[in-house]
Amino acid sequence: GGGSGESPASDAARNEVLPMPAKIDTSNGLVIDGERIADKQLFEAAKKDKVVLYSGSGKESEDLTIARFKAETGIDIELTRMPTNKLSERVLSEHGANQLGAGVVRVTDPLVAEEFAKRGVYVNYQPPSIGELAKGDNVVFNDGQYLTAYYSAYAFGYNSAAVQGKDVPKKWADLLDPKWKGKLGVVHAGAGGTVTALAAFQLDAFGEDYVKALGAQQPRIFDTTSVQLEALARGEITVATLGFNSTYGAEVAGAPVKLVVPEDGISGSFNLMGLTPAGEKSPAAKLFINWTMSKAGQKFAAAQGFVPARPGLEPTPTGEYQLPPADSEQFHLFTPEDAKERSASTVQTWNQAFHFTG
Amino acid sequence: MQVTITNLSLAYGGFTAVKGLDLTIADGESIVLLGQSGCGKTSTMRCIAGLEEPTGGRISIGDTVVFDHETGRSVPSFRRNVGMVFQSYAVWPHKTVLENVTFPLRMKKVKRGAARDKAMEVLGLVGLDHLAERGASQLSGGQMQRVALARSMAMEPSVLLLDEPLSNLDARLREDLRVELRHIQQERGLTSMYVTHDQQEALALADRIAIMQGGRITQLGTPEEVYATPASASIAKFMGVTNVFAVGGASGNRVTLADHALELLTASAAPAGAASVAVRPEDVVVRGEGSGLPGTVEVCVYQGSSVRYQVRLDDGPLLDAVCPAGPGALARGERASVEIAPEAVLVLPDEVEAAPVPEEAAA
Amino acid sequence: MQVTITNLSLAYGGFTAVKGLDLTIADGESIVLLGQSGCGKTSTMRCIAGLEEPTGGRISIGDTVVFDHETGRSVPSFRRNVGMVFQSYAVWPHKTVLENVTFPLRMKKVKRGAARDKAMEVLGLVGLDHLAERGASQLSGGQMQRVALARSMAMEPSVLLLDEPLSNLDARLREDLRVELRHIQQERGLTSMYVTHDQQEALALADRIAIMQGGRITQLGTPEEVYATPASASIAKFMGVTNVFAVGGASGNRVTLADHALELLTASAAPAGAASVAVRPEDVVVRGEGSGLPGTVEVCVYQGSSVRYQVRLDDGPLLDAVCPAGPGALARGERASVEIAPEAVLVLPDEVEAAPVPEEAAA
Amino acid sequence: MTTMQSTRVKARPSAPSPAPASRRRWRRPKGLGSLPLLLVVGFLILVPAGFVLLAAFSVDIPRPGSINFDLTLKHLAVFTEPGVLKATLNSLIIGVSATLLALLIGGFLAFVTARTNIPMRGFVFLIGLMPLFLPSYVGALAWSILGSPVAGLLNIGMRDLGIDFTVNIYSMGGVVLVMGMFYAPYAFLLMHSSMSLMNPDLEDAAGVHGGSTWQMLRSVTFPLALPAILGSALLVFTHIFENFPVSQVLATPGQIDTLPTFIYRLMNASPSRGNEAAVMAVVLVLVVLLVTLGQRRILARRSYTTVSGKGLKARRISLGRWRWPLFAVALVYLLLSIVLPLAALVLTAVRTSPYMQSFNDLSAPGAIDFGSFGRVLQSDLFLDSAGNSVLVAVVSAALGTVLAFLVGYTVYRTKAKARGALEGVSMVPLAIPAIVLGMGLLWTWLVMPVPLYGTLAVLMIAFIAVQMPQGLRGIASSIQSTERDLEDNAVLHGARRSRAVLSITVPLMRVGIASTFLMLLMLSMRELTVPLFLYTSDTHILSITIFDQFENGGALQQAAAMSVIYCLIMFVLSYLPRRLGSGGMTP
Ligand SMILES: Nc1ncnc2c1ncn2[C@@H]1O[C@H](COP(=O)(O)OP(=O)(O)OP(=O)(O)O)[C@@H](O)[C@H]1O
Ligand SMILES: Nc1ncnc2c1ncn2[C@@H]1O[C@H](COP(=O)(O)OP(=O)(O)OP(=O)(O)O)[C@@H](O)[C@H]1O
Ligand SMILES: [Mg+2]
Ligand SMILES: [Mg+2]
Repeated sequence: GGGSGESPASDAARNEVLPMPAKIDTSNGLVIDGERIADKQLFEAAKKDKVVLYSGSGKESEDLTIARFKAETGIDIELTRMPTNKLSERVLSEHGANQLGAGVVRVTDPLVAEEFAKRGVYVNYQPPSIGELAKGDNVVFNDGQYLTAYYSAYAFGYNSAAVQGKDVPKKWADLLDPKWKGKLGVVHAGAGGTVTALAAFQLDAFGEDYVKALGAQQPRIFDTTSVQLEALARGEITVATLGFNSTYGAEVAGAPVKLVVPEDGISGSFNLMGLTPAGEKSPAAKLFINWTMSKAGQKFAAAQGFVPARPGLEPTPTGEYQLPPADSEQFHLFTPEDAKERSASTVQTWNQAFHFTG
Repeated sequence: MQVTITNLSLAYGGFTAVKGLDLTIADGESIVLLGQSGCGKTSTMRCIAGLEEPTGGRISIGDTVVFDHETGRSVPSFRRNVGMVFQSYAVWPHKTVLENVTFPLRMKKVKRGAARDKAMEVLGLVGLDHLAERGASQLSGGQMQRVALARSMAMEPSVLLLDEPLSNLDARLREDLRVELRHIQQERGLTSMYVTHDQQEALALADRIAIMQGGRITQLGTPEEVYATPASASIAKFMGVTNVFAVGGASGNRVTLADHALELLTASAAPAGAASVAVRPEDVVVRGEGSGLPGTVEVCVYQGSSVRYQVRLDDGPLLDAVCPAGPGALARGERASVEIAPEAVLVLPDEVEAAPVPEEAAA
Repeated sequence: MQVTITNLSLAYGGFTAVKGLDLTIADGESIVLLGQSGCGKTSTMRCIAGLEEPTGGRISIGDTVVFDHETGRSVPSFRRNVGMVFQSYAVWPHKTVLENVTFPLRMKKVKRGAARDKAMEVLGLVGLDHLAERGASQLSGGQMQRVALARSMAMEPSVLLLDEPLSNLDARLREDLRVELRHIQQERGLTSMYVTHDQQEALALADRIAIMQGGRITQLGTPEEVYATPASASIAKFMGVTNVFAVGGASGNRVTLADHALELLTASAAPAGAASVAVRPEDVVVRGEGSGLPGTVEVCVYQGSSVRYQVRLDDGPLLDAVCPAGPGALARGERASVEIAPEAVLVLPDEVEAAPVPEEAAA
Repeated sequence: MTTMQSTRVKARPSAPSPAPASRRRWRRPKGLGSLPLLLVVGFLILVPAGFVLLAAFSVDIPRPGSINFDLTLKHLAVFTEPGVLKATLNSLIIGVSATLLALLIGGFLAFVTARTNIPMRGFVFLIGLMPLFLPSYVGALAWSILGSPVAGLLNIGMRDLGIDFTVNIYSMGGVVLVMGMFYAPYAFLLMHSSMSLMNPDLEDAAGVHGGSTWQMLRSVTFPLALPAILGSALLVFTHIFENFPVSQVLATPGQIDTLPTFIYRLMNASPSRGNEAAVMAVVLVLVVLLVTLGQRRILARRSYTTVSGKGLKARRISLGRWRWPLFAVALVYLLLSIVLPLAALVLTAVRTSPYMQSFNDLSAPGAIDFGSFGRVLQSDLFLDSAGNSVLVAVVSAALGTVLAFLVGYTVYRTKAKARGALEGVSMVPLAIPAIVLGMGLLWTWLVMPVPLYGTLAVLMIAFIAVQMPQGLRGIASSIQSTERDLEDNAVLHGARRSRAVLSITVPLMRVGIASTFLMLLMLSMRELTVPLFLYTSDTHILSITIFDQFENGGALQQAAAMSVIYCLIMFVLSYLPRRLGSGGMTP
């Protein structure tokens, strides 16, 4: 199971990332900071249950979330994590064989979520906060068959030991500075939804020339974000386009990396979840969704470096950074429609600009 | 146990090593298999032991049919109770001498202590008891061969196949073991089949000798029979008769050689189709002078108790002769007179197809 | 090339297989090494070939010291140009017959075509040319042995070591090859060392015979010498002299046996310290009646050209005799008269330590 | 074991029989003993492979619940995709050169440990083995830490020393070096067992007949080890050809495209293009089957028996003055494959900041902290998954070895009809990239009406299936080295076939069996891609936990610490099979 006990994650989840909520009231159901997460019946049932979570999200952030959830609600989560594409195969297969054990499945690709919905992996479920959620775009899908838990932000960062002072890039255009030639890192646009989203954002916001110019910087091209992040930490590359949450995790863990929240926009992608048929019978699974979409859950996500999906919350900083809210101009979301219509052409354009075959 | 082999054939891929072989070994009989290198002796034994799948024929041991191509029946080796000393020894290199020899006993569920005693006894027979604890691959060639022999002797099989079991031993040891083997074989009434290239051995061990040629048995008889009346010129040659000549013509008791102007007298009228005459070297008497065929000694080899001559007759052919050593031996280049008794002149076909199958075996 | 071995020792772990062996093989000479199973023959050859690291001594081939324990010098095998036919054949199973035989030629940088021709020629000699393309593991035992022989013959080494190279061949082939080997050896002036357990072979091939016992050479001489005058009773026994008796006492030309009330006449006065008398079976004359020692025939074995008797003398001992076969042979149980000429009675010590080293070799 | 009672299919050729010649009597069909074995192996391997085949030619991915047989050939179009050709070419170049390198390293170490008096043989043996303790993705990462042109530790060190030379591991040469080094142990283990079965007489004969040591090696020693060499070449080549992590870590940053990255991208595309990946897998299967067939052909014509009943005198070749220089060569390999990577990992694990300009940075206060090791050792997750991993690895390696032995025995020692089929089927998993095969296994064990899915048992079964080729090759080469007569002789002396196998063949092949077990054990400990499809939160295993750590990117320190501990566990675990395999042939 997840990191129960006194693991580093639970310490971090309790204090370092975000102070615990001021008030957790379990006298009549579960109420955190005044928001009802579960009524008495659900809460009592959930306490005897545990959440079985399948996730395609980063392992470290899930570990933090699990620890926080346990700290706030006292309920355990059993996590199975693997990259979204493998997870999708796994979930569809298990579901097809009626052996899907997960109560909640979380993925990072809207198309995968759509497929899940189509195949009945997701069932309708409306958390208490559904009214609030419905106010935002792209949060509630199919009347609650699945929800956006939060958004991942994608921007850039630098090695803080190698780059200091006025050298620090602030805007996307700064990446084109000749001094970064050969010292830049990118993950190729075909490697996954988040990077395709980034490419689309760059094309939309700055045009094809920008992408070409970036390609002309002779960046080092990576297959996965993780390998790139390590290269950045070690200073093999000094500046790189990066996922916000995982980089922030590395920074907290002591890596000499710093993030930039450029004023001219950041790229966002989805982190979606839904309740499965097995979850319908699991009070803990329902409670987990309730909690995730509650203010407390959303704030915790924000503190980890995600952009909350629930509209109308006061901004929560991620350490020294402040990400823009989902509905701001600064935040460019690659919608499921975009993904369906533009993925192929975006990747192709990108490949040409970077002289990348594959 | 009687072993009956009927029409046995064995092919390796395209090459037929045994071709329709028939042979019956009576219960308790010791057959010596003689034949040229590569004629199929080992192959035949492997078929009897059940180590090769014959391509045709039938083998029975005692009352049991152990192999029948027709019915597809094939009894696995370990149920045949056939012992075999392999030409290649097949001593297990990872076991000690003693472990090698106790193995068959342990397989028969003999208690550990009893097996050990028995094994030590057999090792004593072959003169290896002092090496019992040595690793089997730390032995000399002859010692290994003796381990292989001891192992099969310890087994007390119903049929024992011995494939040149003494070939790497010195003359004395060989003789001792030969006597020992014969003793055990006769005492236990063991049915056995023995391959050897040593004529002494063949004569000493055989109840009957089977001559094998090209995958078939071509002559079967007592040692004396085979030695005295080989069935064909090629068998005669194989049995060490070096004086074999093609026949040109025959009339009554006289045969003329094909390549030489020489006539020999035979004891009985030459049969029709006779193709060769053969004279054993021992039957050629060489004297310094006399009324025999005149010739000159070309080669003279001292062989301990005997002398081997090659005498070129004035009429052409070169004759081999073995005479008792003694005073009056002839030297190279000396003139000699050669006598051959008519009984010693064998008139034979070149080859025979197969030995006639005796009644009881054919049944 | 002359091979000189001085004080050679070899130990396997704790066991000493060769103990201070001295031997000189003259250039072009053929030495036959005779000795009991396990006495160290193979070990000695392996030392000469450079396959074992001796624990002491010196070996030189021609003018080159190939091994010297003192200086630590050791020339690797492949530079010694010593050919060896392994007792275990050591035919390479993954090569064809032809590839096996061409190997040494290719190592000598003989062109492919020429090597092939030469190899086919040698294969012809051993009668395997028709199997040239066969995989070497698909051969019968005798065929494999011939491949091993052909391989070493093709090499034309300066020294050829043959470790029972013909043991698995039938008598005829063996004789042919023996003649062939002797021919090549003499023609090329090849220095060679030959291990065999076949006395015929030893006599036919040897310029000198070396008797090896317990890791040492105990007698060295021409075949006739060794046969006629074995250096010790144990050598006599090994050479097939079965009639060996312990001596009780001797006076002048008479020796008395220790265990029997029997006195034998000798040709010359018995030397001091004489311990045994030996009489070759061929020197024992058995007659139906006569003035010799009286006795009874206990065993009578027909051996082709001769008959082997065991006669129990009335005075006690059992005598072996080999007599020419012929009319008048005695049957089991018949009375016999046995005669032994005084010259045939050898008076010998039980054992000898080592053969006296001849002058030139010791130098 | 009744499979020995070999088949005979041909009707009797000529011999006239008294019964009417045309009437063929019913015969007990023989060789049926191999049928259960074929069923087991077929079930383990062919069902998952069948799913992959179906995926290659069906319109939709045939996962449980939506299996249908709408077939199409359109997925073949994947071969016309731009970049496939170049990627294939690159993969071929890398595959061939790294295989050669691996064979060279493995062959050299196998030879010196099995056949010579190299100093500290036991230690050199360990050198040959050790890179197995490092999963190739960890090894690749470690090497990227060492050899990246800008921040590589080696380059930093050289800059510190003022040497003007840059190592660039992100290059064809680097990829080949790392692949070759980390796959050398396969070649090493296979060849080592084969060479320890060498009969020195055969080698001696070469020396006597004028072959120098080198010529002897070339024409006797190595050719006799041919089954092992070809077997390991096949294994190593396909592994390298399909290896994704090393390509990902080292080739991609050097802008070198390979086939595995290509397949990975297909699988990772959105929506995932599993059908097309399956097509590539099917093509690979065909190639591997052809190669297996070819290998069988080459080997069938000759014999490689070295252990015979005429004795086996273990003799070691004296290296003379080359003893220490060759030992030094082995040390260099140790340095490059284990010492440097581990040192890099340890350094990464203890360094508070992964960023380093010069080794002098390490002397700064607070630069070093050993706490990460303690944190790893205290975490429940780590302890759970380590326990699971060891259990799964030991069981699947043991069962896998037994199964491989049964298959190897049937294929190489009997005339069972199913021989060819058995061997072919057993080699199939080699060809299917793990990522695709993992899917096939997932589907299989989901639709099986046995409640195994979600247990450790399913991981074991999957490992056994996936590692069948490695097991078979390991066993096959040593079976081919031992003479049949030895076993037959035991049967003649009254042992049942099974008993003869157990008391003669198995002990003779001890080294080979132990190596196979060791190899499977290490592979099971390392296996990542396949369990990724099959593990659940209850059945966490170590390789996945570490992979997660690395995937997190930021947690490099933790990941490195865990990798180092992981290597230690593998090292300890390798002790037993090493014990079994040590020692010579003599009792
Ligand atoms: N590897 C070994 N370890 C220990 N002792 C050995 C080893 N090899 C041989 N011996 C012993 O050394 C002695 C001499 O062996 P060698 O092979 O030289 O005998 P040999 O004279 O050739 O005998 P044979 O005629 O039986 O072949 C034998 O007693 C044998 O047991
Ligand atoms: N595996 C094989 N493949 C093909 N041919 C073989 C095989 N084994 C043996 N032969 C051939 O079969 C024939 C008979 O072989 P076998 O071993 O029975 O001969 P043998 O009579 O025992 O000879 P030897 O006296 O030389 O041992 C030989 O000509 C041999 O070449
Ligand atoms: Mg044979
Ligand atoms: Mg010997």
